[in-house]
Amino acid sequence: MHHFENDISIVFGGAAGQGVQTIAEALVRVLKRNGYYVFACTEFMSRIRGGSNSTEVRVTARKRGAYVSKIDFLVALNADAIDHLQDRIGETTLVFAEKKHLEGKDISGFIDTPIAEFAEKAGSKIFSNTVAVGIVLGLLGISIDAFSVYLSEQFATKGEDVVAKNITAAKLGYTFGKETAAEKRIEVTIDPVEEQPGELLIDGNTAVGIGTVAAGCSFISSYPMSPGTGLLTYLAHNAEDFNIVVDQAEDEIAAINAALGASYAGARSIVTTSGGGFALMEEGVSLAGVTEVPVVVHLGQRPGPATGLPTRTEQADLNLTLYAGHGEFSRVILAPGTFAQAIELMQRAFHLAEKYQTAVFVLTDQFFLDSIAAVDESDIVRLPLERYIVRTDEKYKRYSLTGDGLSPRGVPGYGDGIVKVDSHEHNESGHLTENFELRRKMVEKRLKRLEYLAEEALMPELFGAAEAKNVVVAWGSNRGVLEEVIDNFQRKDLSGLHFSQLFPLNMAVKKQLEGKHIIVLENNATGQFADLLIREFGVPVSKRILKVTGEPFSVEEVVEVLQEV
Amino acid sequence: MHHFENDISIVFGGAAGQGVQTIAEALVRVLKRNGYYVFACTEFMSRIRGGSNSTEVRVTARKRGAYVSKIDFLVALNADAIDHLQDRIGETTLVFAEKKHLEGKDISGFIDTPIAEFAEKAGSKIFSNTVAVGIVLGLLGISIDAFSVYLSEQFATKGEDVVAKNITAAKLGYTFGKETAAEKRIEVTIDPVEEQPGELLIDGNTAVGIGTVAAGCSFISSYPMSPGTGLLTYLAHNAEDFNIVVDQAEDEIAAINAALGASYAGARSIVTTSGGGFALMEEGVSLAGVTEVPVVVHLGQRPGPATGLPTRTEQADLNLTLYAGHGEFSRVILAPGTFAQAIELMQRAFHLAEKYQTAVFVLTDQFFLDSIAAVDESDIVRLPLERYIVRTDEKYKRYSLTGDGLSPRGVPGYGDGIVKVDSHEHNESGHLTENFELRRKMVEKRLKRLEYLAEEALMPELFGAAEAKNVVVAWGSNRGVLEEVIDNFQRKDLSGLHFSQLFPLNMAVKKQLEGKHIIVLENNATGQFADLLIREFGVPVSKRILKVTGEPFSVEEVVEVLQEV
Amino acid sequence: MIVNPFDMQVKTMGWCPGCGNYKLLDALKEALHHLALDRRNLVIVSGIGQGAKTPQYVNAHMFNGLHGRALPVAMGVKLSNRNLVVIAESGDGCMYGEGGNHFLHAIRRNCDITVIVHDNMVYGLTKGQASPTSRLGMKTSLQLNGVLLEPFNPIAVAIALDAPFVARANVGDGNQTREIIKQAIAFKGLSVVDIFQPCVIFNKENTYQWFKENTYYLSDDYDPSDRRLAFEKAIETPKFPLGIIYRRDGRELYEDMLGITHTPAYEHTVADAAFAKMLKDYT
Amino acid sequence: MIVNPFDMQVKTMGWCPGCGNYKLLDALKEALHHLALDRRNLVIVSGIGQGAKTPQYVNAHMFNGLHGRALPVAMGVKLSNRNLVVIAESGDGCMYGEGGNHFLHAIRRNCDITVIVHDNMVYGLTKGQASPTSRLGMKTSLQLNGVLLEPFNPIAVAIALDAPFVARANVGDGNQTREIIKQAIAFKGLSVVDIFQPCVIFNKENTYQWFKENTYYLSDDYDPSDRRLAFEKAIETPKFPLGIIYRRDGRELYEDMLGITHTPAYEHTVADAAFAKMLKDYT
Ligand SMILES: Cc1ncc(C[n+]2csc(CCOP(=O)(O)OP(=O)(O)O)c2C)c(N)n1
Ligand SMILES: Cc1ncc(C[n+]2csc(CCOP(=O)(O)OP(=O)(O)O)c2C)c(N)n1
Ligand code: SF4
Ligand code: SF4
Ligand SMILES: [Mg+2]
Ligand SMILES: [Mg+2]
Repeated sequence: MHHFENDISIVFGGAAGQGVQTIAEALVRVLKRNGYYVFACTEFMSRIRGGSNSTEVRVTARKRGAYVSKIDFLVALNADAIDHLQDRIGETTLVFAEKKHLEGKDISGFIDTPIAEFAEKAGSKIFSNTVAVGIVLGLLGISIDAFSVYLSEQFATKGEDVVAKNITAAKLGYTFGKETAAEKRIEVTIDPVEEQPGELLIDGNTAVGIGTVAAGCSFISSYPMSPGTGLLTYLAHNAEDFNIVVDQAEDEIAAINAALGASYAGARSIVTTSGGGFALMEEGVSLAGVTEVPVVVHLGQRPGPATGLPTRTEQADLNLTLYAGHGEFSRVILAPGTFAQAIELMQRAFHLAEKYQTAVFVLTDQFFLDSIAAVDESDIVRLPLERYIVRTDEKYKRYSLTGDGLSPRGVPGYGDGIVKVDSHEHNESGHLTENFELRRKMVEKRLKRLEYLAEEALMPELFGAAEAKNVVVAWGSNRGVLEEVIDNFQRKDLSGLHFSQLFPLNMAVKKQLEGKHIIVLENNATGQFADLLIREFGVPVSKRILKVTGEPFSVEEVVEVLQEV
Repeated sequence: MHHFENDISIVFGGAAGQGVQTIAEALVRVLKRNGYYVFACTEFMSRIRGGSNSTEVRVTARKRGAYVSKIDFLVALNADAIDHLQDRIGETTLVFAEKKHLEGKDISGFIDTPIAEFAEKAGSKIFSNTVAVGIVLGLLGISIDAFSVYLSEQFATKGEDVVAKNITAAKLGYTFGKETAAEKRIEVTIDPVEEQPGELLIDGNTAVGIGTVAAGCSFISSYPMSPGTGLLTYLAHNAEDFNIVVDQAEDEIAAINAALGASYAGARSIVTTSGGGFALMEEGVSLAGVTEVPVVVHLGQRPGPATGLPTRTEQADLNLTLYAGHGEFSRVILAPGTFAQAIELMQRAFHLAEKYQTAVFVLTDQFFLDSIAAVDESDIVRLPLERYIVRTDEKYKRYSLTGDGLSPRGVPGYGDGIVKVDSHEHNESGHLTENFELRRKMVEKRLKRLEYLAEEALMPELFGAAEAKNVVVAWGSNRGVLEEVIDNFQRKDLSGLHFSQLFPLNMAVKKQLEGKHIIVLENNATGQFADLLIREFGVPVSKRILKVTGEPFSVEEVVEVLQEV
Repeated sequence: MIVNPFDMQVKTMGWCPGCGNYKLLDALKEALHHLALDRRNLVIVSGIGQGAKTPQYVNAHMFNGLHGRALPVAMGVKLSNRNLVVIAESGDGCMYGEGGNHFLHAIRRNCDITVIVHDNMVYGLTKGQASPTSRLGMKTSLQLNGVLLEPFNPIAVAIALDAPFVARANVGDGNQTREIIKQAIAFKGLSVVDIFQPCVIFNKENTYQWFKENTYYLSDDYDPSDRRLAFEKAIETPKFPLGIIYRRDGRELYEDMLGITHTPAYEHTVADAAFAKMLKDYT
Repeated sequence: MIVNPFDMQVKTMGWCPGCGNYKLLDALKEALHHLALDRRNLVIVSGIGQGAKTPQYVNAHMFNGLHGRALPVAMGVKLSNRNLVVIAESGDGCMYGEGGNHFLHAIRRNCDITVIVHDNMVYGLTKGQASPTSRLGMKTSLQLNGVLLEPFNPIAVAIALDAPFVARANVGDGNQTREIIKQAIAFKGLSVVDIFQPCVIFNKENTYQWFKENTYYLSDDYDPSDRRLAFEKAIETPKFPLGIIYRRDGRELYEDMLGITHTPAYEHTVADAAFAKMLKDYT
């Protein structure tokens, strides 16, 4: 008897090219259509074929957005997958794989599953993925109808034959799953979900992309780099519908400079990259600072230094953005924790960039970008597209000293004025100057907006009781694990604070932290956000929960560490 | 009656191309030969001809290394110089200039000085500079002999005629100076100096250069950028004598990568640049981090952001180096305060880089690099050139996990082993890996050396009483002003701490700061070192004395601010 | 007297007396005036260096950016408002040294941008180090034994990349310089104009005189549309040909290939219907 | 069986089955073996990309650096120990895209380095975006309407810069590839070898078959020393010539011009006398 309740973790493992991600995508869509809460996340090697990748699909009674290390059902498409996931195969894990892949391994939960055989029966080995989804649906005891519909949609363009064969494959798997469940007394129960799990099923890349489109972005120039490339590809796919210029740059330096040129000319522009590419953009960031040309940078983090682990996850580029560029100037750093938040924050990023004529960095990471979850359409916030561009007259000066540090921003070709922006220290009209007093004023002008930005800064989201003595702080993609862990504990003395704005920090946060036992959870080696809290608020940080293996935190490991608190 | 005692400030002002720096160099050399303490610093515009530049020469009874805003004698070579320095011309300032340059100005201390006339009398206008030095020597009542000798040496290659004419010019100026002093009752007294003022007269660039040569550096690849270029030029001049490869790179990215290639092959290599160029090197810094290839970076700071003020001074790139490069890895940041220290620290930089297989950043700035002062040969420390390169055998692994985080470093071609370095996360032999556990170990390995580096970290230099309640903290080029200000006050409750190592900090420093009223003095807008102290030690910083005009701190302004403490 | 609307009241200019940049500036401003361009629609983008200061002295829009990075900025401007006339202007170090990669790839894109290079065969602003176009053997403050690197040949490289308009001028001849600039701006596509410009302070070899003696004018019957011939001209020694060395009309513009409309980006809006449709794809 | 000392026991290789990189690796290792090089003196420097993984699979010294930056690293190595044989190897994106500027200036320097480019006309590692050498019109995950940028012509650019050894091979012909690599390594000076290498996953257009059909061998009587002719060959369409397209022996090496000795940098010392003399200049 194998009983699984309310929180099921299904993992598909196989080589690159075997399509474990495709399987997961199909499954989550079908599960969602059946009214379940789903969450999927994926880990893969830096290679195009071969190696060992896996995708986890969680089916839960409550909305979840975190990785768990436990595996209830493992569908292994090759032998390596079993080795690769060995540490996560527990006593209760059921492993579905062809017998030949088990060779030499001793796994109690092994169930001989003739995936390839079914696929070939349906017409070809390439239907293995469809078989796998069918098996899982059978195991879960979920009707296969939604999957059949999905397959019809998906392969509509490939012709009826392909659709039919896929459906055959699905059914073969399904029957096997159902029969196995009955035979091995595998029981899966999930409480009915309170509300609909959300209408849209998207991954992190899509969330960031939707937000960017919604923000009125009309220009991207970027150089491919995992995991930043997703946004570039997303915008390419939507370029025509939304009049977005999508340029593949020759290098990252070109990208950021092109984005600044575009912004200078009136576009809302963005670049997307990862740490190494961003490192190359730092001089450009400094240029944004001195010229006060707005720009948004999406930085999909991955483990460094240098090439590091190109397809893995980490949160070690906070300091990189916080101190990017030589000289001193303003900036904003945002880090969404949910997909709905990503959609909103991308708009906010462009809004703040334009309103405060500054660079805004949005930090995500591989884990976040490659995860899949449902989003309610009603949760998709659309901020009004407020432009802050003025029509210039003949007396126009780009850097007029207005007292509040913000000069009305003109763009070339709109009005009679001349718009001069300058990377040198400059006077009000944008011409280079070496006047000491003007220099001082311009430095102050460029920094002053940080005050407004701090006032407008998003407050962190609280989980649990505000009075709790122990507060676990997390940021960006760790929102899911934070929420779930706090939820699990249900302790009065333990709360969670999730930051989606990292800089500048709202001064009101200080009160939320003072006198507390602060525990900071982040996916890096040194505790960069913890350091920032110390620097900004002078509060001591009691504990840092850190991880640098290239994997996201699992719910279990955080629970274990917090048990001791 | 004009009386000047023990601390004389002589300023030469003129356009670029008029040679105010040459004048100052001649004067300080002659003064030093006469046994005086001298210090000179210079400020100039970002242009090759025209504009307004000035050089200050201080003649003091005690050894000084700071800029003062007061001017005792101003020798103005054009009218602009007087305007440019207007704010620094006080009631007691004597201004030596041709009458025509005074036009429309009301300056009580003006003395009509026919510089050009004397020069032409000697043969040509080009001798104006020589006249100017002569005048000052006359005013100071110092024998002209040393100057004549200097001129004979300097122009030896140009022929006797040129020497003779120069000497004539010098004498005309000298006589004028003497006569004016007598006439206007200008009295200058300087107490005899306690010891010889030092044998070598050098500027900051030379100090950094000497240290680099002494360190056994054999490779530099760099791209010109003020004020970093000086070191590149220095090494070019010494390339042949010391077998140093000097390569002008096509860009800064090439420079740092070439330096890493050289270091990998066994060279002690360096790059020199300024903030904007360094920003471009950050990905390379990260590469140094992951490959554990030693490298030294000299960063001559200037005001940013972006192009900023290319020929001015600032200390705003501490954060840039502290957080340079994506991912997390070790580094060292040094910032010399004196020229002797620069010579020693450059050697230390290479030593630490090699011993701990890390990047070492040396922060200087325009003020420091373009200043001139005397250095005792006995103060020039030569550290033993310890190499840490091992001869490899066939079993050699570049990243062997040794427990202490440091793997013996082999280089290609030395021994039978194969040396593989890799920008990916790698295993012990340097091949790429995605093993999670290995990843964790390698991250730890790369960070562990920070512990040793902190233990070995230089302690700050103390001025005044250790028990003083108020402690003024400064770093790098502000050592001179710190020392002089603390000296001026002679207050029991006020001490100074000068840091020449900024990162990692020696943990023993914490004790020196705890419970104190900490005042941090730095040439930037936000107080970057103050933030670092907070982050590292959790100590509160009471006050930040900051300056961002592009000028160095003057002794007077710091005294004024501290008066209130 | 007719006033040139591109003239500007500048109290002090950053160049040395006698510098070739003055002549280039004059030729440029005249060209702009002759072409009757509206200064409200003209953007000059530059990098850093002496030549790069040019837009500081022109009454038109300016983006004076980073050393080496004029071209990507210029592209960003052009693609966000194609109604603007865009000139990218900088020194030889800026365009061929630090900015070499952008030079290659800007040519591959072929935006309608005019690239003007102040080629003084030296780094002026940083006080006289070798530039990519410095001649072999020239001694400098850094190249004490003379320049060792083979000079970069911008004309040959541009032709190798099939740049559609490649020209060379000498500021010593202001008229030809102006006329070439005019043609370059009028040309639809990326035009490269390398202009010999003496640096009277740091380059004592390549003087006005030297450029005069070491250049010649392409004859009237020279056919710039022949790429092989153009390449021969580009690598010809010892004298450098002046004029339009290579020209290929009709190459499609990047902005056309991208389908960019004439609506400037500052008027960009997000169509609700399209947005709703996009979301629908994920349900 | 004779063992190739450059062979390595590698458990898993990162390339896809059928990838042209395997053939290139084999050709390279054979070439190294034929030349009887001592692997203790061979350094392979690479950037990042699929092609750039090559030195991970060769039993010799390796510096697997950053994307785009193989050439400066290779120069640093060579100038610090000229006894080493240095190969710089990477993909088309790495060498001509991110690293384009170094490609230009490495040629200008002319160190004795062999540059091997895995030219698959696509970005392999990042999953199939266009590379600088991608053909016009090729559709990719990012270039949905096909590649718009004129392909970068590395051969023409190298000849425009007067690179002393410029060759092209096709991995489909392993023998010629090996022989060209051998000649390139034996050549004293910077040699550029652009090697067509099918990416069987992301480039469905430029396949083994396509490369076979769209290339031809230069005839035996072809004279690679004629730069003008070489340029013609470089821009020839529709078929790409294979072989040594341009070769100019005798160009002085950068390391010779710099006067670099054969003492490796790890033996560098600071002569006390010279040091004392240097200080004396400041007294
Ligand atoms: C990233 C960066 N590196 C270096 C510099 C310093 N720099 C300014 S201008 C210049 C070279 C100037 O030469 P060129 O482009 O030929 O212009 P010119 O002054 O000769 O007109 C350099 C190296 C800089 N500003 N930024
Ligand atoms: C600075 C930087 N930008 C981007 C990347 C991501 N990246 C890795 S390989 C690559 C391109 C690969 O193409 P190519 O050089 O042609 O090699 P191939 O994989 O085709 O052999 C890119 C863009 C990176 N690693 N570093
Ligand atoms: S240094 Fe040369 S290029 Fe610069 S302004 Fe002076 S003469 Fe002109
Ligand atoms: S993706 Fe292409 S280039 Fe990369 S290994 Fe696979 S086939 Fe080769
Ligand atoms: Mg120049
Ligand atoms: Mg490729």
